[in-house]
Amino acid sequence: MESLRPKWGTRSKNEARAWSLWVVNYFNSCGFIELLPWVGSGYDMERFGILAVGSPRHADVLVVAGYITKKAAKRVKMIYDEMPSPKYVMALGSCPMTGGMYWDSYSTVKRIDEYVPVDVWILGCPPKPENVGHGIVMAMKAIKGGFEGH
Amino acid sequence: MEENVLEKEIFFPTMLVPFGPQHPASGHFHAMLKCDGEQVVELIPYPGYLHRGFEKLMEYRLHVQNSMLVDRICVLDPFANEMGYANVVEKAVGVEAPEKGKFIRTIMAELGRILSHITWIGVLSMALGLDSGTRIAWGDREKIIRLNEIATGGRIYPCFFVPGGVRRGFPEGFKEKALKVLDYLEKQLNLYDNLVFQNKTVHVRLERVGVFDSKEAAALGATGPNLRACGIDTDVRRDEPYDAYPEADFKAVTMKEGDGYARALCRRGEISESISMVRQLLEKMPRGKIRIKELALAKAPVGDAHFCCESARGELCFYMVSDGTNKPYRVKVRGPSFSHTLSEFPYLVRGASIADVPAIYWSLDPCPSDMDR
Amino acid sequence: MSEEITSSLKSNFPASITGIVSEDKNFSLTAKKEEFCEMLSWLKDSGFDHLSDVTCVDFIEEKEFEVIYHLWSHTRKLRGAVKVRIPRESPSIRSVVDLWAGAQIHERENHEMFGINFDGNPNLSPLFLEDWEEIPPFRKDFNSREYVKKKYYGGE
Amino acid sequence: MSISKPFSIVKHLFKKPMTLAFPFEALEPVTDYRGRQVLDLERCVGCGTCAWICPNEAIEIVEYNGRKYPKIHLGKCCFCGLCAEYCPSEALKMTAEAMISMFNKAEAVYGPDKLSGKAK
Repeated sequence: MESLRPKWGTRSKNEARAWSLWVVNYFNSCGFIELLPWVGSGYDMERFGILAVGSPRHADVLVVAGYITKKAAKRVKMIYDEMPSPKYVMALGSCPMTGGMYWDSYSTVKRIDEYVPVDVWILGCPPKPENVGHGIVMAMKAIKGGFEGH
Repeated sequence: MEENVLEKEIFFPTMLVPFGPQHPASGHFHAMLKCDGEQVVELIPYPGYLHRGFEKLMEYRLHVQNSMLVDRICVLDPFANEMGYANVVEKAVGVEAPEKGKFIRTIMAELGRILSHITWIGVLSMALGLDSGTRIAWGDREKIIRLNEIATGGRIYPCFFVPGGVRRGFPEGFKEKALKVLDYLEKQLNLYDNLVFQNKTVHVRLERVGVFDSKEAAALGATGPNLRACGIDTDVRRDEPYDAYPEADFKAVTMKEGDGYARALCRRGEISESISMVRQLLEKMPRGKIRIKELALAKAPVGDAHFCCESARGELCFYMVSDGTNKPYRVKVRGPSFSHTLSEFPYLVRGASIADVPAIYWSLDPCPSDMDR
Repeated sequence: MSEEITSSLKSNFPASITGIVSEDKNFSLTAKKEEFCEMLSWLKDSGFDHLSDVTCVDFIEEKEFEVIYHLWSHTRKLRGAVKVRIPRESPSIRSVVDLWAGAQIHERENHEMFGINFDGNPNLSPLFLEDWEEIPPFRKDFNSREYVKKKYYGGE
Repeated sequence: MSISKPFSIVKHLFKKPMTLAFPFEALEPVTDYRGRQVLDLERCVGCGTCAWICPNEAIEIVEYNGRKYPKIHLGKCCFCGLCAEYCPSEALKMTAEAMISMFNKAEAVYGPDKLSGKAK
């Protein structure tokens, strides 16, 4: 079976990965609002080869956009487990990192990296689209440099 | 002769189809559709994916900190939430904001309404599979967000209205920039008419879909454009005027049919009305103070206050009970999407076909984060 | 304007009304638990066709819950609030689902957040919270900050 | 419907595109945008008002060079600007800088040295 696999150079493989980051279409509240410019024509994420796909099986990137409640965290974990590797996780906003605005809420998860490993943290409440782009470019550079994800 | 295959009906077992939470057209909302073949028999909603317990969080915070918190209730229309909270605190303390502050608030709230409705055009187009509408609407949205950014210093969450007024005045040249954007939007509205509202695809998919009459709508708790689309002429901005709304000349857009298409046209009409309102208010802008700074940390006397305002989705009420400190004892937020999604939507999809469910859902313009709070 | 409603309410239900606050376009009153349902039904017949909100306040020191019904009349353009006090130990009140169909979801939310029983409501299953084992979170004796410290920050 | 209507899209070929070519061009920054904070070490009196008013408890008062200064956890910050508004000596200010993204979580904590621009 091993011989059937196409033998690409590592460099071109990483290049191809970096230019086709497909995002699973699971967008929740706060961060999603700043992804709208990227989905719409204001910033247009398809220039970077980023596409929102419905099935987690087709996706490379999970965007944890904003706060995650206890109820949603189970679904995030489920979606993350369904994604084929290599997979990358981007966390948008302050809330997935520390709880942010909802640091004393009984219903939200405070540190999402205890459930899914997060690669890129993009701060802001919600982050500016430029900052989201900065994070995307950062991630693409790292993937081109050989970052394997999970 | 061949046997007619269409004579015998297909046997469908009753099945459960999940709608959301990971679904392109559901937002962050989860429901189970009990279906008999193509027909929806019942919809069982499972909300709570965005529940943060705002009403509890606000009991621990000062009034001015709560002003920063409330605009997170609805991401699509933050200005209305801030307006409601600032006004309910002013009502409880018994002091009114200065005239200029009120004007600035009203202008920004109307811009927020346009912003919310244009986002909704994009979402509706996405739900109906009209991709170019989505791209163009969400591109135009940037222009208004840019105005927010110039005026308030925040893009989505302005953190701008506080009890006692607004945090700063309009910067130099804001009026010209705003008028330019409004002219542009007015031009774009013609494009939306051609592309979305008069489009045959949209018309066919929304007409006579999700119909309710005025009695049912009122009993289910419908407000805002959803209610006005079935012929009841109610608008909080006109009936219980607050801030600078008495100064503006506008009419509430009403339709008779009560179907999805009437709701869409209602919102389309509201964009035009809001554009004209912002123009009028920018002309009439008075001079003077914009904020009474002491009110942000003022103590409200023991008692309660109730304030309603019209958000882009409908009636948004704040009910605050105060115990004499500078923190509220209890705040209740009555979001419009709560009853739109959880009591009207299950009623409207009963008997509809599965393919119509996203169209009905987005014709109601729900905001899941407002619903869950 | 609201005078006429409140005065006819007073003559219809003389025994159960206390504390009427009546302003130009809104009024609020406190009703007794026994008769509030008839009063709401009377109000609905006289034009208050929109139940804006059912909410609750936990007055822990007085050992009482206050359930508040916010009403709005599309024809009269009037806003009204009816407040009902119920004891905190056995919180239960009659449901108003048969008057306004939209009340069902409001009552379900209040049942989850305060633990109030609404007799006659067909569905009072949990709405927002999944696997919740503590006392209902909006009650005053539930301290959100202590709960969060215990659960998420390891008791720091 | 006229027969020439579908061809009206041709005019869009000559219009300026709506899309911003992001990494290469950017909108000019708004002067009063609420991005991350900067601290003026000379002016700060270490009173702790910022820590008191912060809705998220993101600010902590720490010892630095023998004096008391705020330390801001940007991962908790909501960029509301209350700390700068209520600062009595105008030592804490908001800047338009919003490009804050990182691979390592620990970089989100901005001590007095990082806030004042003395350390990168």
